[in-house]
Amino acid sequence: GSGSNDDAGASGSSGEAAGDVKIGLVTKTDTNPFFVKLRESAQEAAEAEGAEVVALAGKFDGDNEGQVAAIENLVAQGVKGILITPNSSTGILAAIEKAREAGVVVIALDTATEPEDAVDATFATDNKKAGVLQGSYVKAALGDKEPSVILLDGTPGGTVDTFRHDGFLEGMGLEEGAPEIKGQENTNGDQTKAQTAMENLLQRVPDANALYTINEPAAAGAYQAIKSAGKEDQIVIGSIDGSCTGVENVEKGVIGATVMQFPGTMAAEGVKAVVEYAASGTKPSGFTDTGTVIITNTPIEGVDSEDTTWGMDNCWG
Amino acid sequence: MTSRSTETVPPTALKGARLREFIRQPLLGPLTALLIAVVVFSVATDNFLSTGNLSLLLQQSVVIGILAVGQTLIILTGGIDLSIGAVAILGTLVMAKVGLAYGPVVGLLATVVVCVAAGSINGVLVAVLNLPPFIVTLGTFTVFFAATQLYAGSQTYAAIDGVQTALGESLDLGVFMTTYGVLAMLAVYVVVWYMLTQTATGQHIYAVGGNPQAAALVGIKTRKTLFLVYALAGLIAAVAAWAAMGRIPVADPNAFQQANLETITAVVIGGTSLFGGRGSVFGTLIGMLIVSVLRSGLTAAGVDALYQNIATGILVIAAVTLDQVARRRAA
Amino acid sequence: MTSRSTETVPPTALKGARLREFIRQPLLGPLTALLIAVVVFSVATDNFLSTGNLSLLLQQSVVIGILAVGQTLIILTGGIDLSIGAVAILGTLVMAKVGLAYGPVVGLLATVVVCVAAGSINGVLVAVLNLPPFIVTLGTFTVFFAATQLYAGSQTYAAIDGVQTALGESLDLGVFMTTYGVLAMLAVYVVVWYMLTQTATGQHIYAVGGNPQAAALVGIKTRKTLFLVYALAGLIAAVAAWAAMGRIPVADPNAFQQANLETITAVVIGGTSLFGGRGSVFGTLIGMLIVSVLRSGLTAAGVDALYQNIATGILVIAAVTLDQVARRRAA
Amino acid sequence: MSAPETNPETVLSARGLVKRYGSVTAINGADFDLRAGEVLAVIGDNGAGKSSLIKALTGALTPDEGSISLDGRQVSFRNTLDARAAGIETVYQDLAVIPALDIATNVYLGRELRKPGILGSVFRQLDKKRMRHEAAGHLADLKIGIKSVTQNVETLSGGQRQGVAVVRTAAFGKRVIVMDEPTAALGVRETGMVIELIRKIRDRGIPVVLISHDMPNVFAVADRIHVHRLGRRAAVVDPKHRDMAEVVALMTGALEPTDEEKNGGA
Amino acid sequence: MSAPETNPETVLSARGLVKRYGSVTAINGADFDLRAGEVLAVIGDNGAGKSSLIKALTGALTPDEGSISLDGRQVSFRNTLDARAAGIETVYQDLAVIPALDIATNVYLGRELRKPGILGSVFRQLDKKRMRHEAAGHLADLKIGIKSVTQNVETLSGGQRQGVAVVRTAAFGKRVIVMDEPTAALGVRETGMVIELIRKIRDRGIPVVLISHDMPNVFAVADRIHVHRLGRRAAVVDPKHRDMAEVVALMTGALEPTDEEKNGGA
Ligand SMILES: Nc1ncnc2c1ncn2[C@@H]1O[C@H](COP(=O)(O)OP(=O)(O)OP(=O)(O)O)[C@@H](O)[C@H]1O
Ligand SMILES: Nc1ncnc2c1ncn2[C@@H]1O[C@H](COP(=O)(O)OP(=O)(O)OP(=O)(O)O)[C@@H](O)[C@H]1O
Ligand SMILES: [Mg+2]
Ligand SMILES: [Mg+2]
Repeated sequence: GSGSNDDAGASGSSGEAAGDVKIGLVTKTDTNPFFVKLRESAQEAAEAEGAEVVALAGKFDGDNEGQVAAIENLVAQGVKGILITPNSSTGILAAIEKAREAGVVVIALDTATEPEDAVDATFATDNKKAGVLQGSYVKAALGDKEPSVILLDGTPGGTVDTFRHDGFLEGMGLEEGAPEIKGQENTNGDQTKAQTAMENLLQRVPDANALYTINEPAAAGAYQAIKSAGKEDQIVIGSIDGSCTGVENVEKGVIGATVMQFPGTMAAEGVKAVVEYAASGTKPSGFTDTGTVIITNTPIEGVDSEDTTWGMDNCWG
Repeated sequence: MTSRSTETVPPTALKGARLREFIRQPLLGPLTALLIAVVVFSVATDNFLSTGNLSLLLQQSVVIGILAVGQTLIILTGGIDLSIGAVAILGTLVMAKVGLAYGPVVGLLATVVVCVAAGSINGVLVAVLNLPPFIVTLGTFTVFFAATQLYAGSQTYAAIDGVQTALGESLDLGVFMTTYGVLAMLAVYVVVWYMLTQTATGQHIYAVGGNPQAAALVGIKTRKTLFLVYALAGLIAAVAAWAAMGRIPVADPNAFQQANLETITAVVIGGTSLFGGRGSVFGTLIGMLIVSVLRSGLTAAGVDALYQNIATGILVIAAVTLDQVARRRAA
Repeated sequence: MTSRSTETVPPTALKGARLREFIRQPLLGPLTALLIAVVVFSVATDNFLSTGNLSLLLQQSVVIGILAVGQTLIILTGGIDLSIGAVAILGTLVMAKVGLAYGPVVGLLATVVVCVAAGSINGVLVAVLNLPPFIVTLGTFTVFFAATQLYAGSQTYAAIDGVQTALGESLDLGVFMTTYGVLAMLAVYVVVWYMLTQTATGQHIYAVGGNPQAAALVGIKTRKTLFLVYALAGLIAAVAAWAAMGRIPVADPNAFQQANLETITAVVIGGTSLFGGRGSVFGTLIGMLIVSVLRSGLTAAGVDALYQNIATGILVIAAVTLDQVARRRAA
Repeated sequence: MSAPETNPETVLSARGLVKRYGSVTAINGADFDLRAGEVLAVIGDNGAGKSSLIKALTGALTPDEGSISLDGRQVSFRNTLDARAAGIETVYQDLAVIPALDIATNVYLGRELRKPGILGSVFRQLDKKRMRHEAAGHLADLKIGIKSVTQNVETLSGGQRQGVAVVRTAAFGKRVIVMDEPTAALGVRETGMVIELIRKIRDRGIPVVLISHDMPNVFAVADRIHVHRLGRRAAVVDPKHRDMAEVVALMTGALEPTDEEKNGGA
Repeated sequence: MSAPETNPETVLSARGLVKRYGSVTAINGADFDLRAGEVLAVIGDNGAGKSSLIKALTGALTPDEGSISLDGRQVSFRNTLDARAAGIETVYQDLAVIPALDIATNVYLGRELRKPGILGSVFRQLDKKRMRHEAAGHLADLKIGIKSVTQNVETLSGGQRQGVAVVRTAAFGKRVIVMDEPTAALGVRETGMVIELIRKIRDRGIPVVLISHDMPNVFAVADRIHVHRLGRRAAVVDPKHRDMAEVVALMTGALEPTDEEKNGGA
């Protein structure tokens, strides 16, 4: 709901009072705790800055039409800036370009666009780096054991999914298609799907000892399957996200290590940048890495990490 | 054609037939619901009724609006098409990839061929093998979707400007800015309306949906009619694919995943029976507009996405309730 | 009960009725399809027929298998339930959150209350307001789903061990390891089979689905029957929610989003007509197993996910074709 | 149009019933009287409104105007269940059978028999065997050549279906039995059986309303004949005082009824 | 069972038709002969297999055994379309009307009239006005009280629906017209109209097969009577040589047919 009543069209002019600043937030979906955190942080930051956030979302992961419609509607409502977690597709670029032509500053959160300069600025996790961190931890935890790797990916073709996947393999020191990779399934980052996939994979790869997971729900699902098969002590599980549930799971020993990212920072920085633009006309630019940290209670020599106590203080969701 | 001589013509009942025909197609309920929604949002929000917003609303409805016509045809025969969105997406990828290789016009033609072929596969399975449409199209949905992913290598392909994005071009009607896509959508509605109400094929579609056994006994080629409808839905999906490229100039194998449910919703809110044989394509247009207006109006009112979902769910049920009440009045 | 005296009893036709009744429920087609699938995969892969794999297959089918029973009941009345998965998920969240606050038993009871209430909302809209089930349950699906997200704050909640995960406990049958969830699923099938075939309520469900006008004229309380079916589907969703917590001890507001399509697929493959009035709950069990066997067998054969989808799509259609052929033979 | 008479021997009566469908008036101020223990035939042209009248009397249709009384007390049936609860059983013209269910189930639909003992009371198990047995018995009486009561109704011939609907009604009616063209699809012999059945029902003391186009049979069984014309009762005649030709003439309007006949007969 | 006769005056004939449904044998070695320019009545008990026979003759059902010939040439109709293409039009017992479509559309279903000129040939536009006009004319002849041909068939009374089905068939039959109990739901006057219509059709030179349980009308219009019993032809009798009681006795098996009658009559 809105208290303010801003009829001003989308003009590029600067110097308006911050209290009139309307900011649009477009996430991929509205049902993922990560996006919920983005929304909440954006709203908090906006309140602090005296701005207002209108949050919209696609209907499913990959809903270009939904994101494009959201951008169009936000521009029609006269927002000053749009924060968006863009779908991997280039499908929304035209809409972003139109919005920018209308004088709206567009900032990508969490996921970069392709090309990156389709937006004014990007505040995101370096997902490749996050993947490398996960891979290097798992590799270190295996020690000198011969790796037998299972990959639980997200959605085929997703930008973030690809970065994490490639980063993990780089961290493990493996090539795509290496014989050490014994199995791969897509889970859409869904716990149920991950559990089913892992159950089936374990039938085929009973000797697996290293597991890549696209996110923490996938890791939790996989763990359930691993536990049923009695292989908890055989497999090292790595993950990415840093949600509070995920950190708890690290503490419980469900996940060996997870790479934390910081959605709160992304959203807060984004809101500040729009408010700044509204006040001074200065547009943000470039890619800002909002940081990644390994969380584990079994730190390994040579890999920087924090423990779960620190994790619980900094987690999201 | 043999027919007995007809000296005796009853003086009655040829008058007013047109009007009664219109009212009998029970559009009154959906229309009322649409009007109420428009009025409420105009009063409740500042910018809902702006021409800019209404123009946007129409543009955002084009792809689903076109697909819903194909869905109407299929539902009128007592079937259902869960593959309709997947066929359109396959169409966009063929348009982009073949277009890249052989030029946009060839790409467009290839899209038509592929979409009609996809529709025809459904048609053969339903009409010739006599399988339940729900299972057939669920199966082909899975197949077409996976085939699209494989064909695209899970990549997106940008449109080559020009022919491919023609339906996205703006059109200034003086008071109103719109796109050729919106006109194309309206054209599809008019053509199919004409077919359904003014030609024998249309009457056969209603007959096959209303009572397939009886239709066969009176000598309608039920299989041919069924096949035709599914092939036609494929053709309409090709038009939707073209409009989709105009709207978002990128072929994305993951787009429009909810198209099936959204088109079915538009059809049912528009008063067409899922049991077949009763309904109209203009009902579908209204049904589709009702959902678009709700979405757009709630956004204009600044309602957050989750609450918007709840509101849409409730309002859709309310719209159908209104329709039900109106029909009982009319009876 | 008044009935005329019946001195004259025809010597015919009371024998063999049971067997004919079984065959008339056209389970032969689906059964054959299932057998073929099992044989093919046993030959084609090494580990498909291992007890471990079969046990997994059953465990993975439990939640959808239970929900499919509710879906069968609703489809038998000529309806459809798109909200069935959303109700079950809401159930898991209530179980976890109320369980956290008041203990697991209260949580379980709360789940039953909430799920039955959710089913009853559908029931009132369909039975009393006479709205089309497709739209009603699509609307309530949206509402229940969004409400679950709001209730959960889009977070997942872990199960408290014990009562909540009881249906996930393993059970050693000597040759075969299974879970209590699998037994619960079978129990739901048996109970509903009994209701459908051995009680008056069951006959009324068939009658209401077969010809609602006639059912009303012969004095069946059609509204009561319809309402009961939707409420019962809610109760079954509560059982499914319990089983889901046993299988994956986390209440996740985003789980089981494809449950609706999957249950409908199982019902239709099992030979139940989407037009209502014809079908059986054991058909659904077989239909569900067919899909599970296909998935599991293709996984065991090491087929990639996308190709698996294509194969599943084609095989599902093949299974239904087989059923169709078997039925024509029988006729 | 006067208030319903409280004639003690009148079981079911109606005054001034009206039912409109848009521009069509199916019932146009119809009166109706059924007396205790009689067979009342209702005849009239196609589209005269006979079925609509019967539907209004049995709760299948709610009249726009007019009143109905049962045993002198005014009633208003909201649906067929209400009418059945009051003991009125009806064979509708469109039969109201469920094609996909078997014959025995159709006969007992809505008043199934349960097994004796705990199986029936607690587990509510149907006594299918008994229902099949008794349904077979009832149907055998009609001699319509049904071989097995476990056949689905959709596999029956037109006449056999009608037989199923007739048997159901005859077996369960307590207060009034109404049959809308019960013999339309029946053969000569089967029609005879139904006429015989109607006599037997009357002899049990239950009055019967019989709608039929079959004049010889109407004259064979009816105590009084209600002539319906243009949506209302045109006359009630005594078959002993009028012959078939006269009744047909009354039906088509070629002949004017006497004042007494116009007012509902003696 | 001999090969179909090639009697030059026989239009439609069948030999040894068999159709089984599981344990039920609906047609059990039936023969059939329709001669040019005659009205052939087919009578028999309920469930005797009359409708099944007619369905087999008109492509609505594929017999398991036996042969059918039209004009002396053996034919095998895969569906009703084939039979219609050969000029055989049928009123089926269950009417085959589409409830949700209007009367005019139902009458012309499958052979719609198109507008003259380019509208009809290129745009394939229906000539609704003409179809309504002509359908109204045909129906007016039957006097079944239909007020508007733009009414949906589902709003018609039972008899009116039957009238629509009869009109459709009568208007379009070219070679043979078959009517399965066309007057079952019709009133006295309306039945008279249909019988009159059948006579007119015969006078146009088109032979008619009439299935009916209504003996007086059968005797009024039929040139020959085919008696069906237990799934096969029991006799073909000449109504001028047999009275109603005898025919009914033949139907029920109480009377034995003469050898000539057994073999298909004179
Ligand atoms: N639902 C309806 N909508 C419109 N008209 C209707 C409806 N139901 C009945 N009618 C009309 O009311 C009139 C009376 O119909 P009804 O069925 O009562 O006649 P009937 O006397 O039983 O005729 P029949 O002897 O042919 O059965 C008919 O003209 C019919 O078209
Ligand atoms: N699809 C079917 N399945 C099983 N039995 C059938 C089927 N169709 C017809 N029969 C049976 O075949 C027999 C003949 O039916 P048919 O309809 O031909 O009789 P009919 O002589 O037309 O009777 P009526 O005078 O009652 O119309 C009946 O006993 C019927 O039950
Ligand atoms: Mg009637
Ligand atoms: Mg018959």
